[in-house]
Amino acid sequence: MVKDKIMHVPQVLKIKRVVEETPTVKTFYFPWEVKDEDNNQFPTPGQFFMVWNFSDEKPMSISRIDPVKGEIGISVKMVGPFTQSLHKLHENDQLGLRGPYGGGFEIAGSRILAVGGGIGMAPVAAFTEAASSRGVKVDTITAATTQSEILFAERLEKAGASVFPTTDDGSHGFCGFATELAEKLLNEGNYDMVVACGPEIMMQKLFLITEKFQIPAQFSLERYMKCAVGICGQCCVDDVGWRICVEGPVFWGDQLRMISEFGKYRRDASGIKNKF
Amino acid sequence: MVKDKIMHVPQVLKIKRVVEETPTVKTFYFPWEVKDEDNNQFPTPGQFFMVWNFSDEKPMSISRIDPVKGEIGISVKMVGPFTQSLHKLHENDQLGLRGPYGGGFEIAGSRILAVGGGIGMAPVAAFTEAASSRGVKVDTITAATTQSEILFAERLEKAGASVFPTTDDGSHGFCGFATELAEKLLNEGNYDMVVACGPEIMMQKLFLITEKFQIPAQFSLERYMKCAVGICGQCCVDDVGWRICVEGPVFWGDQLRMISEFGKYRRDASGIKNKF
Amino acid sequence: MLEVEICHMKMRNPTVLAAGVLGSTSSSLNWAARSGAGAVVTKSFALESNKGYPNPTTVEVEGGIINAIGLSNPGVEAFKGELEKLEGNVPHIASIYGSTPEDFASLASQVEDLVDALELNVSCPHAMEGCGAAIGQDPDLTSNIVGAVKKSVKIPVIVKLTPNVTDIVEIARAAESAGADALTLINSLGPGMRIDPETAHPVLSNRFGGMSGPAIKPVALRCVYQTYQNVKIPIMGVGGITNYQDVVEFLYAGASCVQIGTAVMYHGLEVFQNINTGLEKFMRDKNYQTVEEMVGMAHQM
Amino acid sequence: MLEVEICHMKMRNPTVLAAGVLGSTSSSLNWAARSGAGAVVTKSFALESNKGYPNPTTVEVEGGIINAIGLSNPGVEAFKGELEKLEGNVPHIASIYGSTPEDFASLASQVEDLVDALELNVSCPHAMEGCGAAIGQDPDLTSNIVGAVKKSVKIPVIVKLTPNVTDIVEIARAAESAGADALTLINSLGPGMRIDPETAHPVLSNRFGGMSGPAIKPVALRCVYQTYQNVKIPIMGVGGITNYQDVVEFLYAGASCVQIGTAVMYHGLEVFQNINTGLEKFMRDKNYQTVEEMVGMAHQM
Repeated sequence: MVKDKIMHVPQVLKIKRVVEETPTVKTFYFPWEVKDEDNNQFPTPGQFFMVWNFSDEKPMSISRIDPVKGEIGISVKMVGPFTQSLHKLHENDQLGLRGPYGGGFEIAGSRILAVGGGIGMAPVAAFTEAASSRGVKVDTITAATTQSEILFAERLEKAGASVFPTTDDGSHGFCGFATELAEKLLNEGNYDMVVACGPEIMMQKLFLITEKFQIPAQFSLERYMKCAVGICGQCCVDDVGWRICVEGPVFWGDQLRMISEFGKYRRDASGIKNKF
Repeated sequence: MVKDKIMHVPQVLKIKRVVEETPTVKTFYFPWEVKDEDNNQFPTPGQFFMVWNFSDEKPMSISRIDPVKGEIGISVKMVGPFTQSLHKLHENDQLGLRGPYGGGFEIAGSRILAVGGGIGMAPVAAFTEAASSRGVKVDTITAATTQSEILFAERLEKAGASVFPTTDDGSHGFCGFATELAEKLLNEGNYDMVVACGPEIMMQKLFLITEKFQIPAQFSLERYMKCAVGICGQCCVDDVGWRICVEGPVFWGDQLRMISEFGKYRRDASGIKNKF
Repeated sequence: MLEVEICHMKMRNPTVLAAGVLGSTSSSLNWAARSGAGAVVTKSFALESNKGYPNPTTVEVEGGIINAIGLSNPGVEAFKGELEKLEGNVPHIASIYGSTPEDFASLASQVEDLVDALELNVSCPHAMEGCGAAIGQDPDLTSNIVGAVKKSVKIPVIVKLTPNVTDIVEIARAAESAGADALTLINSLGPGMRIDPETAHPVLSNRFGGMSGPAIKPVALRCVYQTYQNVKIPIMGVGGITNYQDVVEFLYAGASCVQIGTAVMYHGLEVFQNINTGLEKFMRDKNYQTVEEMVGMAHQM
Repeated sequence: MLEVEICHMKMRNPTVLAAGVLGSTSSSLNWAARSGAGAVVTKSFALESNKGYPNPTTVEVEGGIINAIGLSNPGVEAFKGELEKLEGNVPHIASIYGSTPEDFASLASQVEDLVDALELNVSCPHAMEGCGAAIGQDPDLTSNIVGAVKKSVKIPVIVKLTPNVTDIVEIARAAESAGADALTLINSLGPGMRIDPETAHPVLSNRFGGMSGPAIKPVALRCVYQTYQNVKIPIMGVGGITNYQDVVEFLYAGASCVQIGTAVMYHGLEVFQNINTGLEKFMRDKNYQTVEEMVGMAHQM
């Protein structure tokens, strides 16, 4: 018998450092190395990890991927008990990471509009850096409720992207919703593709805009997850049945058309539908 | 998970053809191919298979190895119920083969004396062919009780070896024991190595002769076997504990010195010692 | 060539999506049917909704996974909405669970018109209090539940048994005597456990979880073989099937068809089509005309 | 650093050669001791000699093997000759089996002076008529046998249990109450079966065989964890251990030491040294001073 490659087990890692991005968002950096003898893969932007805090485990997007430094970053917005417990952690504390899971964003075209709303900026930031480093011109909208919550603006400027902050309250950058700014930029610029992650209502509006502009677009969706390995069925979406953890979390616009629940509802842990 | 390589399972094969070698010995040929996607290995001379006739399973030496034709031959002497049942089989009948197991003879030196007694000629024949094809000069003693039982003489001549038949009753070739002929040849020739397989009494005498001549020698031993994968302990030999199925069946002379039971006794299926 | 019939249900092939694998929505069940499954079993549901255990609920082990999802489901009322949307020309089997014969009977009546058969889950090794394997480890309880369901519905009643008992044949006989139309063997094995060596934490929040995947195939196969010798009703074989050779083994052992679950993790839903193609080729090579001919052949050896 | 003490037996490390793996001769037991095992258990023997089942007796499956050797042994009289030649500065444990309390007691007395402890095999899933798992599946029988042996010898009595029961804790408690000094968990799982797809033949001549190897590790670990919560006597953990991480899992679950068996098929007898080296490095990294500190740690999580 040649030893199995067992991949779907949390790997307990020490937090390398914690960066306070905003009053509600922290990024946790972990060492991540890919050796022949182990089963790690380097993640791609858009993929996620199941993060285990030894009492619960939830999917979290990867916000930073640095194969040179051998590290990855996971950005966590404090929204409930699980993320609160994560926010209490410091350097050298441990967390379990299982993954990376799902398919990432495809990098294509020479000018891309990237749109991130709230903590949806996590995969959008990772994408912006990866695309910029390949010489793609990326304009990134980073949307937040207010100035203090704007994520990753400086980091992405440094990576070579043009960053367009927008706040709901107008305290910084464009005043209004990310979708309004996106429509404005699409009207002005000549983009090959849009990528987006954020509240599903935002993405639904953005989806309609990209349809109007007939521009290819990729969207990263989120659903309640249990197994993350494609069998429990928890994250399957109507009517097509696809699993967010395997076929997703990133879908092209024409795939989204087959996801009838997109923008309408999502299921909770018991499978009961909750409307957005 | 990457699929295990599961190796220790009988592979049921159709008999390609049956060759009647002597009144008591038949060789069964099987197709044997080594493809990347399966787990077969091509055997080397001295290795054995566990042969399953669907009611019992016993170790049998490989007597012919032909990677070009993609076939292997197993020679079976009729000695009891199991081998009787094999002798009743014909072309296209099925048998299960599990293996190959054990380590083979090492090919070394430029002139080799190979000694096979009775059905012990099976691995010696495979060895003779393999060594001859590498340009090694092999003198092979094929010993039997009587002329009609002499094995593989013609085949090995064709392979380029010098064949020295010997019969206990003098009906063909040298008259006397293989060990007597071996001693004679060692006195006359300049050999680099001896390899041997046959009745343990014969091998014990030959071992003493090779000691006297201070010539390196390899011997293939046989013991009752069950698992053949190195765990049941059935084929372990005193006092060193080695497993015939893993560390053996072929041992160098200096290894034999550590096998105190060599030439003295062997254990039956229950583990009871039977003297030779 | 691959058609089989179990409890008068005609299936185009002998591969069934096992309970608890996808199957929590009509969408995923319809997808499995489109992908080539010969029939589909829903995820188990109960009278009331249940969130199941906190994560982690699944972790990989050698040769499979262990899971303790904990029978999460939205309750029968919501689930009927899913059952109404089932499509595809394949039999639909509802997996139900509860803690009393009355629970089971009530569930059965409520969904009888929406599905072709019922599978009683009396064997989940990670069910919460009073459900699950605790029932399937007791022949009397099993018998009472099967009897109650048989009285309340006309559609076929299949009983899924746990291997985690001293003698599975005893439970199988109890189910048969109580009127079961077929058996599904086996539910997940063990349970098993995995501990993180870094922190000493049990990985699953429930600590223990049922094993599934190729590692449990030998046990499943033995359960099918042993049960086939002792009951007359047909058997759905399940446990670690990932390729057509595995299906052949289960048919030979006495299964009339097979269920496939964890293989979806390794190979996606394409596993159904791949297995069916392989099985058809195998049958042609061996000159089998029907799947039925192969059923139980190992018992003649 | 790796030293452990079980039933007052001092072991230089916590890795023990499991019963039935090599161990049918003093030669192979001594070899295992020389290879780094902290203690060795003999292959099980009985009053009379036994050839076991015809071959095939072993076949590989996903994540391990199934075997039905059938407790072959030369009988106690011949085996005493082997025990007399045991060497090495490690505890020697004799594994014995029989069908009655009297068999066990008689065997125990006959070899008491030749070994450091006894392991009662009441759990072999492929034993012939009246021996083996049939005993270990019955708490009363187990209790009677343990009691009889305890009465007849002074050396420690370890009881090896089968996982193939509805509730292993019940049996563990019975063994403890009857005076067992330690438990070994678990014997092989299942049993399991493999069928040749070419011919429909069950591969093992006994058809069913006990599963061992990495595939059974999650179940073994759960049995150890569960039993540790319910008994006070020490536990030897066994089942699928192939590397030091596995050993760590078993220690955390509550095993005081571990037995290693099928890993010898994959890695040879070097497996003992490799595991011990890995374990020592792990303990240094984690600042453990003794193996004992790690025992049962998963229960504090």
